[in-house]
Amino acid sequence: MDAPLFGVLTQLGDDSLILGQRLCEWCGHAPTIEVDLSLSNLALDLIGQATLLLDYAGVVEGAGRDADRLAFHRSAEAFRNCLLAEQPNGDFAQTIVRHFFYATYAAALFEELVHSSDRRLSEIAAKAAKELRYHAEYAADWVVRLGDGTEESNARMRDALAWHWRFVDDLFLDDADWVACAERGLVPLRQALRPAFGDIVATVLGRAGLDVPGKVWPIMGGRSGRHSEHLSTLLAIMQVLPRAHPQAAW
Amino acid sequence: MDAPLFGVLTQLGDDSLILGQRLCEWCGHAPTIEVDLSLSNLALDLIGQATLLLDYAGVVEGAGRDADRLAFHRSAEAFRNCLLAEQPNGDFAQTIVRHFFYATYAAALFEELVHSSDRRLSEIAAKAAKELRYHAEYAADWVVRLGDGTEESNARMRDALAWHWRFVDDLFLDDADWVACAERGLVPLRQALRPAFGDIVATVLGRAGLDVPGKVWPIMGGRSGRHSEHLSTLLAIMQVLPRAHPQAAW
Amino acid sequence: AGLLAAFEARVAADEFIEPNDWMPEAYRRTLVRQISQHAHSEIVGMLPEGNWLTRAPSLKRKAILLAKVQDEGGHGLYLYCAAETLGTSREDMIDALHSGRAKYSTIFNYPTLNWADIGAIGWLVDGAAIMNQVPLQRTSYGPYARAMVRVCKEESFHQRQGYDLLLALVNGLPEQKAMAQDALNRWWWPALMMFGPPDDNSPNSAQSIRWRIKRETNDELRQKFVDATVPQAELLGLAIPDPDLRWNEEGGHYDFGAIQWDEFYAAVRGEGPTARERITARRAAWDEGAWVRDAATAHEAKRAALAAA
Amino acid sequence: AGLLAAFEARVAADEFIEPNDWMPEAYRRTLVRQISQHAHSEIVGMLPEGNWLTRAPSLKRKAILLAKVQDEGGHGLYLYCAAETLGTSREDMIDALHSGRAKYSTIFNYPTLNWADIGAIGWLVDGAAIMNQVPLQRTSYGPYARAMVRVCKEESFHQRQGYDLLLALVNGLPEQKAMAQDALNRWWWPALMMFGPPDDNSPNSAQSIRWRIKRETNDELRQKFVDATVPQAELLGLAIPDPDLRWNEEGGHYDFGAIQWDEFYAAVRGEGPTARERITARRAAWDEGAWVRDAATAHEAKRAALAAA
Repeated sequence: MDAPLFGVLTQLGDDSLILGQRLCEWCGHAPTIEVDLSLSNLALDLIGQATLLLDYAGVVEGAGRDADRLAFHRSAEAFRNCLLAEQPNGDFAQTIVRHFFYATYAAALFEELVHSSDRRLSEIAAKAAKELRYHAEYAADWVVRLGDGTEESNARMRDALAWHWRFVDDLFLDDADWVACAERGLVPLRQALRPAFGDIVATVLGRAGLDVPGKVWPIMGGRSGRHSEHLSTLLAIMQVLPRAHPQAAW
Repeated sequence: MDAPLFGVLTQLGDDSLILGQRLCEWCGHAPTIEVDLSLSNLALDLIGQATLLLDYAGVVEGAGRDADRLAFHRSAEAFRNCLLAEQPNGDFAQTIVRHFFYATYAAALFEELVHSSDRRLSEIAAKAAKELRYHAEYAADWVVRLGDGTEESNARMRDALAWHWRFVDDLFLDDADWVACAERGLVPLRQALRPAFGDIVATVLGRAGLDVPGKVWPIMGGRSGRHSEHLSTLLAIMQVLPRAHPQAAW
Repeated sequence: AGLLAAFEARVAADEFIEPNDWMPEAYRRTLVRQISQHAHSEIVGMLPEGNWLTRAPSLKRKAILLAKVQDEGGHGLYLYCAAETLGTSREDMIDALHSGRAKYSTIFNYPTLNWADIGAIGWLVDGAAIMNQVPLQRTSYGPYARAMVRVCKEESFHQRQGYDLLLALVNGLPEQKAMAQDALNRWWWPALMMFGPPDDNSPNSAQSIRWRIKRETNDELRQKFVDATVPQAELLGLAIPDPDLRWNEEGGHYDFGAIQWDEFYAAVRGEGPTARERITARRAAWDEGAWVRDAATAHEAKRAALAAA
Repeated sequence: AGLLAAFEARVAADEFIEPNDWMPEAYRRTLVRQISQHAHSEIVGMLPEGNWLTRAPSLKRKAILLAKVQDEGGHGLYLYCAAETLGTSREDMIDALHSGRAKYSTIFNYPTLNWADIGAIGWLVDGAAIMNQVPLQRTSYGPYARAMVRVCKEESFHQRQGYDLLLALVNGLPEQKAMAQDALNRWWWPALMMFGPPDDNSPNSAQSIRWRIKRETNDELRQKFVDATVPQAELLGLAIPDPDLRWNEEGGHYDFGAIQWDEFYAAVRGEGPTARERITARRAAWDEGAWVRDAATAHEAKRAALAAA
């Protein structure tokens, strides 16, 4: 098995899966029907990406696991998503800030992955990059709307920024698997994407009348399976049926 | 297997288990430390009762299942608790009304079960009856305090009564298993306990400045495994570890 | 009176009435009530299915269900727009829903208790909805009829997906087949109730039919549904929970047992098993989203002011 | 000055100071800070364990954990009472916690990620707490010392239960043993940090020791804890995550590796991994419970008025 590539693909696939799962929780509960539909759309893109990435991870692993097996039969410490993706939905400001950070990062990443020397990854990336570009714009529009909206919405955005800013270093971590694949030209280093991310964040927050948060003690661990308390309860719900009926096909 | 007795014991045990599990959710989140401790106490009693009752149910079944097996490896439709027990905690008023109805019913029931012709059930009941008498008094005290407290607490109590009143018929249902055991002198008919329940409810609500709710369309089904949507998510959390590791002992 | 006669003649000739055309007040009121009720049903109907979205047991099923629930939200949107052409606002309609003045389909006040319920909703509930809605593609009010064309197309797709979900279950493990049977047991009778009260107790039907707001009676549609669905259940190998169900050779249709109308009227009064959960969830979504809507409005106003300056 | 000398003499003679005795302001302030911080730790400490209460994998373990968390709440209560004897109110202390002015043990800002964490908390966290607290049974302030007697007895019990939980795991399936190792990996270093900064960076220690508010230095206690715990880990068959850990034959103790003090100070600043979750949960419990406390007060007032009438 190409362990570093398997590591990279599960990191990518788990990000999409867990964030997509979080967005599913909004269904029927969003501030307007239009937002409800948009969040479902974002979730649908992410679940689609997760399926492609984890199916490919299963092929690389060569142990007969497909995307469903990887999604529904791993425990929390085997998940390699970033901590940002698993954060609770909170209010709509929290969801938007989480999505803004994630999609801004991921759009840039997948645009680079289009040039991966791995053909299958590059094809997946071509589709995903287009989707994520839209996600980043959608989230940025809401960042501006909520930052610039009312005093209350601005205050909620400041809280949301303070909550999620702590997870940005974890989002951009290049772990050993990632570095090994970067050296083979399969993926760009995440750190290389960070300056452009910083510029976009500064610009959008500037338009929103929000300050870029200052330096904080970063919370790390997602890529190595050290998650927050939020992941295991998310998985308890998500995996309940396949766990109760391990032999079943659906 | 004595199927009716197994049915009765799972009904009793599941009531305790599911209500106890609900109270566990309050831990660390109650309005005062004193209330937090009291709710843990109630939960502890209920989990203890569930253990005794379900262990006995396993013995009656004779298929090698103990209380843990019954608690952690059945799916929602095999649970026979009343719908009341599985209702969400909501605010503290909801929790108190749920507990007031349940404990008032259960204290009277277990006092009768002390005279069961089944020796083991009668011994379990002796311990449980004393505990549940205290539960009923504790809950009634809070009903009065909250009903008589402020306008807000009174309004919340009215909402809580309206929510839970719909489940009282289900609570008192004598299903076929129950009737069969009643005929053998193992249990009293629940319906026989209903008038006294009505009197206590009327007295306590009267002291609380609250009206006894009027007639509503009853929601039924707990005893036959037709639950509300709330049970399956409760079980997804409660059962997560034994389901993920079916062979493990803890 | 001349207006009314002209209106009735157009309707009788199967012409479409358009928003700016003259129409009787009762026609407008009936349509607003019916279209907004239909819109509310789509929106509230997202909740019982959303309840299993986070628990869908495969990524493919999760994506299908997401897309389905999204379609329902979309239907809700066009239907609110169609109702708005009659001079009511979305806010008013939503307020009527939240305060209990407006109704929605009683079917969504039943709980979704296992994964097979998602299949049963697609198969039976969307199936019944299609029976109700296909004739509405030719309903007399143009915007409603056009919305129905799109809705029906998507609902047929949902119905097939629901049936496909159940097929996977009945061909799966015994406990999966049991889920499917359990779901059918619980959804069968509520689905039959979706066609509304029996004709002899449906006071508004006659006028609605004359005005082509309805085109078939409740009992006619219910019979059609039973006749179409029974063979589908047989194909699944599932038993319909009605001991009185049997083929009526002479009539060329299935006879079926008595419907518990008292349960139906309780559900209509808002006393269905999960009615409180549904309306609580909708109100909470609306109330907790108020600051978002306010912020969007405030931002829009600032932008407009800047653009104007 | 005579009062101070008399006070210091009594303390030096290991007599207890009682609430109505004269005491230096700095002594009172230090005690209030320390006792309320200890009380807050008990209350906040309910949260990481409560996180697994709903997921305890057997009924016996659930009951044990319930009883344990309840004991912690009880400790919080006596400690608040002990602090109140020094002239502060529970409301003020809780307000100081919620506003971030008061601290609580940094250990509770680490997440509980698997079931073995519940065992590791009992074994390591309660174990470290006992090391810290046993000497406090002879601390100079009477009410605090007496509270500590009861607390220590219960904590020893919790420590044994935690160890027992881990024993079941290490004797279980491989994935259960892996949970236990993972928990030890994550809790070891934070447990060592529970003894506070190293002595050369612990400015208040000297005076606290003179006043018998503390009786041993941070580093002394930390060393005792390591020496007691390493053999227990060996008995479990778990590896302590410290490559520099080795037995020092001359010193008769274990040498251990360098502690990441920057992480400790970040946690003290409230930047631990789950610090925001903890304080948000406590504030929410308090704020959402306000109407309950108000109602109880209002009812009490009405009752008192009736009784007086």
